[in-house]
Amino acid sequence: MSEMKDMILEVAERMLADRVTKDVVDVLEKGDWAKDIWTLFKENGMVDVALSEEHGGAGGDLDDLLNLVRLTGKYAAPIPFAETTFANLLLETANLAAVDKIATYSLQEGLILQDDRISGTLQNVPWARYANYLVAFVKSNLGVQVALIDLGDVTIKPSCNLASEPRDTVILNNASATLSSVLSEEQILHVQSIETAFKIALMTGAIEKINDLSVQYSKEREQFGRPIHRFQLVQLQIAQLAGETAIAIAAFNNVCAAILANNYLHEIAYARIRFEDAITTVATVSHQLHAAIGTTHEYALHQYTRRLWSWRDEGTNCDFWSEHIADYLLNHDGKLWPYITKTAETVKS
Amino acid sequence: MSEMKDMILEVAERMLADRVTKDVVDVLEKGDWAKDIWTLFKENGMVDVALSEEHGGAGGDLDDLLNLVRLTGKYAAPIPFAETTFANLLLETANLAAVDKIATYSLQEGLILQDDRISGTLQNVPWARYANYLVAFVKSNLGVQVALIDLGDVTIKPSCNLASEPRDTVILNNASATLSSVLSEEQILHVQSIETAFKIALMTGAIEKINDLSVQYSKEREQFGRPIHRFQLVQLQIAQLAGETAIAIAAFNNVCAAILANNYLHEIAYARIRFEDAITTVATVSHQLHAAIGTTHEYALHQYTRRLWSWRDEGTNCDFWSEHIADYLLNHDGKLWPYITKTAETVKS
Amino acid sequence: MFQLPTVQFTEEQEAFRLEVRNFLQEHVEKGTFTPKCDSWLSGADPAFSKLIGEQGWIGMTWPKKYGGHERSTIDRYILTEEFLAIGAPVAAHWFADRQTGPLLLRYGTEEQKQFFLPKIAKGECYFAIGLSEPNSGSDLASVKTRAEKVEGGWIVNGQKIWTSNAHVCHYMVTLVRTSPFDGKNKHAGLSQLIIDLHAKGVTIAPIKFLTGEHHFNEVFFDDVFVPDDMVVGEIGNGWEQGLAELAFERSGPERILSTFPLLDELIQELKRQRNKEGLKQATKLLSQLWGLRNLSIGVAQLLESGNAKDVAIPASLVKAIGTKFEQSIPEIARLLVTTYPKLDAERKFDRYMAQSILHSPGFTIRGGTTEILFGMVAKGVVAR
Amino acid sequence: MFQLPTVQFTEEQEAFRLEVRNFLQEHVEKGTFTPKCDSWLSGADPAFSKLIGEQGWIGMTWPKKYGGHERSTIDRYILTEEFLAIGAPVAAHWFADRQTGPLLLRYGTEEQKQFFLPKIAKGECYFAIGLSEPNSGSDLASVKTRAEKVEGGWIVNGQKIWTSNAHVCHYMVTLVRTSPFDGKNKHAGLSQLIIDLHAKGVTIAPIKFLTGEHHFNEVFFDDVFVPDDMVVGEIGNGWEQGLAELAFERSGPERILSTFPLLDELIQELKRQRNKEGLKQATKLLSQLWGLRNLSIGVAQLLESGNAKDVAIPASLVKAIGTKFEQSIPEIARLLVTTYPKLDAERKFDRYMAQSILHSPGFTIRGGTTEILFGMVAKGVVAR
Repeated sequence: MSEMKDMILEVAERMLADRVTKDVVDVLEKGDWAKDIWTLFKENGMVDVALSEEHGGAGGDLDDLLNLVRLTGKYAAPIPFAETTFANLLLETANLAAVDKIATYSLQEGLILQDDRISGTLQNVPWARYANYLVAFVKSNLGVQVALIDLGDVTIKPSCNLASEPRDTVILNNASATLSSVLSEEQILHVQSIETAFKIALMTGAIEKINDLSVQYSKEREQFGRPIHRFQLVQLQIAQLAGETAIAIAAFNNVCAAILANNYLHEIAYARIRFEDAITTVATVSHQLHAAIGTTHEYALHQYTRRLWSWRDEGTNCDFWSEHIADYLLNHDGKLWPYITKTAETVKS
Repeated sequence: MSEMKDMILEVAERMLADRVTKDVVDVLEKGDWAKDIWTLFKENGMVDVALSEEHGGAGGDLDDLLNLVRLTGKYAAPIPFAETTFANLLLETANLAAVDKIATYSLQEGLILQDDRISGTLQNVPWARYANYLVAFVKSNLGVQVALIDLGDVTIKPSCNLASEPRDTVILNNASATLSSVLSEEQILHVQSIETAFKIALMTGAIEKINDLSVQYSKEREQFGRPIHRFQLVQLQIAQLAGETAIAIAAFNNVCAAILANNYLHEIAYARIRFEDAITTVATVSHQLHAAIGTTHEYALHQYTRRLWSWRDEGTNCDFWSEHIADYLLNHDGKLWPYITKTAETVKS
Repeated sequence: MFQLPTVQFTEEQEAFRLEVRNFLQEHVEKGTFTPKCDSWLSGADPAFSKLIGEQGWIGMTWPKKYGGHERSTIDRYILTEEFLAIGAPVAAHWFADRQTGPLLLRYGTEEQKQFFLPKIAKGECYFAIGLSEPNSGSDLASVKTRAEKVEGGWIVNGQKIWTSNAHVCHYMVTLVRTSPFDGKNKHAGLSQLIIDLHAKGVTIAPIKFLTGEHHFNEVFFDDVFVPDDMVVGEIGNGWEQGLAELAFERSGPERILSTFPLLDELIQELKRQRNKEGLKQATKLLSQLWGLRNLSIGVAQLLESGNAKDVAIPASLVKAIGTKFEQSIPEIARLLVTTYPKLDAERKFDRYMAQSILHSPGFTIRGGTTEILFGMVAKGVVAR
Repeated sequence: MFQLPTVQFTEEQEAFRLEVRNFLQEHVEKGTFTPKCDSWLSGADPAFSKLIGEQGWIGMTWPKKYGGHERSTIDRYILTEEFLAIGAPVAAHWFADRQTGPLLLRYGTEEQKQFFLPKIAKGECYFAIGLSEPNSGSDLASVKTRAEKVEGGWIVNGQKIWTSNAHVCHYMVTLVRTSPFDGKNKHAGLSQLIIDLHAKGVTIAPIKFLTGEHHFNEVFFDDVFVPDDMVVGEIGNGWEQGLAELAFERSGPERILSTFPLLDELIQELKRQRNKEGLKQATKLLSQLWGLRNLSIGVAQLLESGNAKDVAIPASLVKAIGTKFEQSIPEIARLLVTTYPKLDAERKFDRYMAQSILHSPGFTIRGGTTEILFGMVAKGVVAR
């Protein structure tokens, strides 16, 4: 954990808390986004956190960046922050220069490289309509490479996820690109795990916010003459939310610690798998606690539950990691406990 | 539903309620069983219910018998009633004469027929040590036949299930037997479904009893100065138990109705699959409601929860039926709704 | 208390089911409507409701002299199942058919029956249900909307909230306070009035659903005059009448089948993919549906035989367990078939997923929360 | 309130873990003990406890002058994990090590510390915990066992129940009422006494567990004399002292790992069967374990740094969620590997299944029911 962390995070949280009101989040539904908040993040160097200095970085470690991403999740900030910063990390991993404008990424299969030109269609690319660059995996007969593609003259069909976040179709037809050398399998897995860590950060933020909203509501709302938190069944709901929130935050913090210790793959995999239950429980229980009011557009709860419902099916998802772990277990001898405790057998990979 | 049903059931329930006390159920743990109750059932013709007259039957339909089995489940009667009556049905299906003494059965694979002699080992045969006859599937190169085997001079190793009910190992070494002709696949499936209906009957009875015990306890037990049923979290438990009990009883009654209507296979399959959840919920919730007292040997709850935990893994189980239904769905065209409503497509089989 | 009748459908009933099914299928193919999940709440289509009325499928169990068809509860059950299973837009006439008709038949005046029931049965007259108020939530007895007696009628002031489809309805059966609140007997002094939603002083304001859709409303009453002949039943008896009304809405197939179109697509996808392991796991959902349907049909049959007093507990159980089942379908479906849920997706499965996920928070809240229902069940069970 | 420290084990800690693991493995192979599920409650073996004491593995964190070893909380955490993961019979010394030691270190007199702690650390002196009484259940403040002051000590009359392993213990820390019950302040007037379980007037009667096993007891006190020097802490302060004692027992690995031997066998079976689909589904269990372990270790680290006041909520969460996890393992395992659970089965998997199923009802009850814990968590969260 870098020393600047507390300071950066404090500044960022203040900016978000002050500016990202319910109405600001809603602008996505009107086909707009929060350019001013993006500018502020950019001017404060937050978009460059965790980039190496040679790539124009502003210092800070990856866990600082992940904590910033968590905050954008906590406030549902309608800016392409996770996308741009991850795209730059992806460029860096591939030994390409970072970009200074809005970027998005895709790790999907679907782009083919032929004669240094790229063709193919990508579904559900986050923020593509607003992004200047797309950083994507492309496949050639050599293997997987990273391509930096200018989105200037590319066909983009707008669409959105359940939370009204831009998820666009990008159609490439012999597009030119800057290309990296071929990635190793290890590099690909690294990229997939860091992408997952970004999602974990976003989800952790949203879960925290849902928990806050729910506790607050349970104190304000009265039924049968008393605040609802006095009823045992509401207490059960509050406790379930507290449990999932505590587990999510601990999982996120351990992911950050594991990344710093450079032994992160299984920590990320298990955190991501665990978030499936967390999301179902948190979304279901928080809506039940809020009852009717929580189903209205006017109240903010859905801005977070809809994001959780969207994010869980995007990118490198739970199924990918279950599959990865199942393969790992099948191909490694030994009992379970040494593996869980990361002793005797190493789980680095 | 035959007219004699109400009368038989009333008599049987009175006998069981009067005689099968907690201590009587406990005799199994001391290596004994309730011979006197068996004699009573026998003398009252209950063991012969639903057998055809040519086989010495006492009248009554299969649903009468299933309701008797449900009662033996409700009182955890330590007698081989379900086993003997099912063994006789099995003989009848195979066109063999019913037997007049204690019988048990096995539908397991494992017995081989060679030169009219039977060899093989069967695990977990219910009540074998007390039974005079074993009715079992045997395999030859012709197919599956039903064998009636005298257990008089056969090696039996006693063992028991989680509920201390006799589940013995039977070792046959060139044993002689009365053999049926080869069963059709349809006959085998019929036998498996009726066996499952017997289990459903037993489980329904046990669930009813657990529900009764729990409601009663919630009225008697006080905490913090009031009966525990006044607490919302206990009400939640009571309601969960009521829900599973209502669903179990409705499922059982529909199984009986479907058997009488001779269109029972899917009804039995879905009832059995549904009982998996019912058992987990009923056992977990009832123990939680009872707290410490329910974990003691002295209190009767465990006599029923241990039976549910045992029965669910015995005989033609949930996995068999999920597999059967999955195959059915794969091999039949058409949408789901006509299948669920048993219209347009027929689900007879 | 858990013994319900079993039902084997007759040949006539099976034939009726097929008649409805074929009719609906035909209209899907014609493009009359697009199937979707949760269509009984979110699919309000007056043209479709008129079509259904023409078929004689509204007010099916009511006397012929009021425009009804004197069919059995089971026939109506079958009809409702078919609407929900295909995802037909029945929301416009839903509450009038399910609740207002039976209410008026039981408590209404002869004039009310003659005036309203035939119009409802034609699919031309829709009713909203005015129960909840801001801050009342599950505590319905805390109603504050008040009606004051004047010459020839009542003057109503106050506000209702969460009123489904009030913006397409003509009238609202409204629970109002006709005598001052009595802390010792909260249920006294309540009455039911039929309020013309186009009357002077009525304002309807949309409450957008979390998807942005408009199903719910706030309805404000500002000195609205309601003539005496629009009082339902007896003044002061509104609580009891309202409870009777609620019994009709607890155990119907709409508490089990709101996300059935998704379940259907799930099974179709698994069959297309020849995914036997997935089908095996899906049998668990089918077994839950099977079990709930047995229970729900049993309750309907018990109501048919007029044995309404044993119905309360199993009816509440159907709703409490059934709505959780509806809610669980998308959560399990996404584990069995890879999906990217999207409201405008090309693949039906992804579209139904999106509809189901976004609507599911409402299932266990509307018409009495699961918590309230479980409490009622427990109290009922303990009281025996 | 949910921010817990993360822990990366040091090389010394990893080495210690391996030392413990090898020692235990060796003794399994020698036949010193047979691994089983829920061994920390059901496996009382004084010979094994002495062996552990000889290793210096009881009272690990206590001062050396009292026979302790001045190791860290994390070392003790690692040790406990290894005991539970392999299923070692640590029940005899368990409560003395986990609760009595810390209690005496905090509230005991110098004489008490010198007399009891070294014996406990040797694995030769076992303590039972006397809290529950008939009809007290979750309402611990309703304690009725009373102590009356006499010359040089106290005369105790009353009864404790659910006392784990009292029949193998030497002493019991007993919560008694030393002043009459005050309805307005139920928690006042309670005190903790150390009662010699072999003293005159003490009767211990077994309460058979549902399997027939003997873990629990009723303990009766009939005019039992307890000398003044056996009072723990202050007279009248028993409630507060007791609560502090409970904090030590909430978040340990014994709330997560009681059925770990079964989980281990499940994964081994699935690997043997090359069942990848089953392993994929089992990763869900592993992810729950992983998440709970992060939380539990975080709480241990927070206790190590002395920051005990932030511990209550996460500690209760570990117990509430962890014990449900333990309970769920057999229910999920049987869906992935075909089993016939039997206490005397040949296959380990079937045996561990039987042990886990039969013991699991106790997990979410002992040491505070899930319901009570969830209520405490909610009240704590709301109070912030």
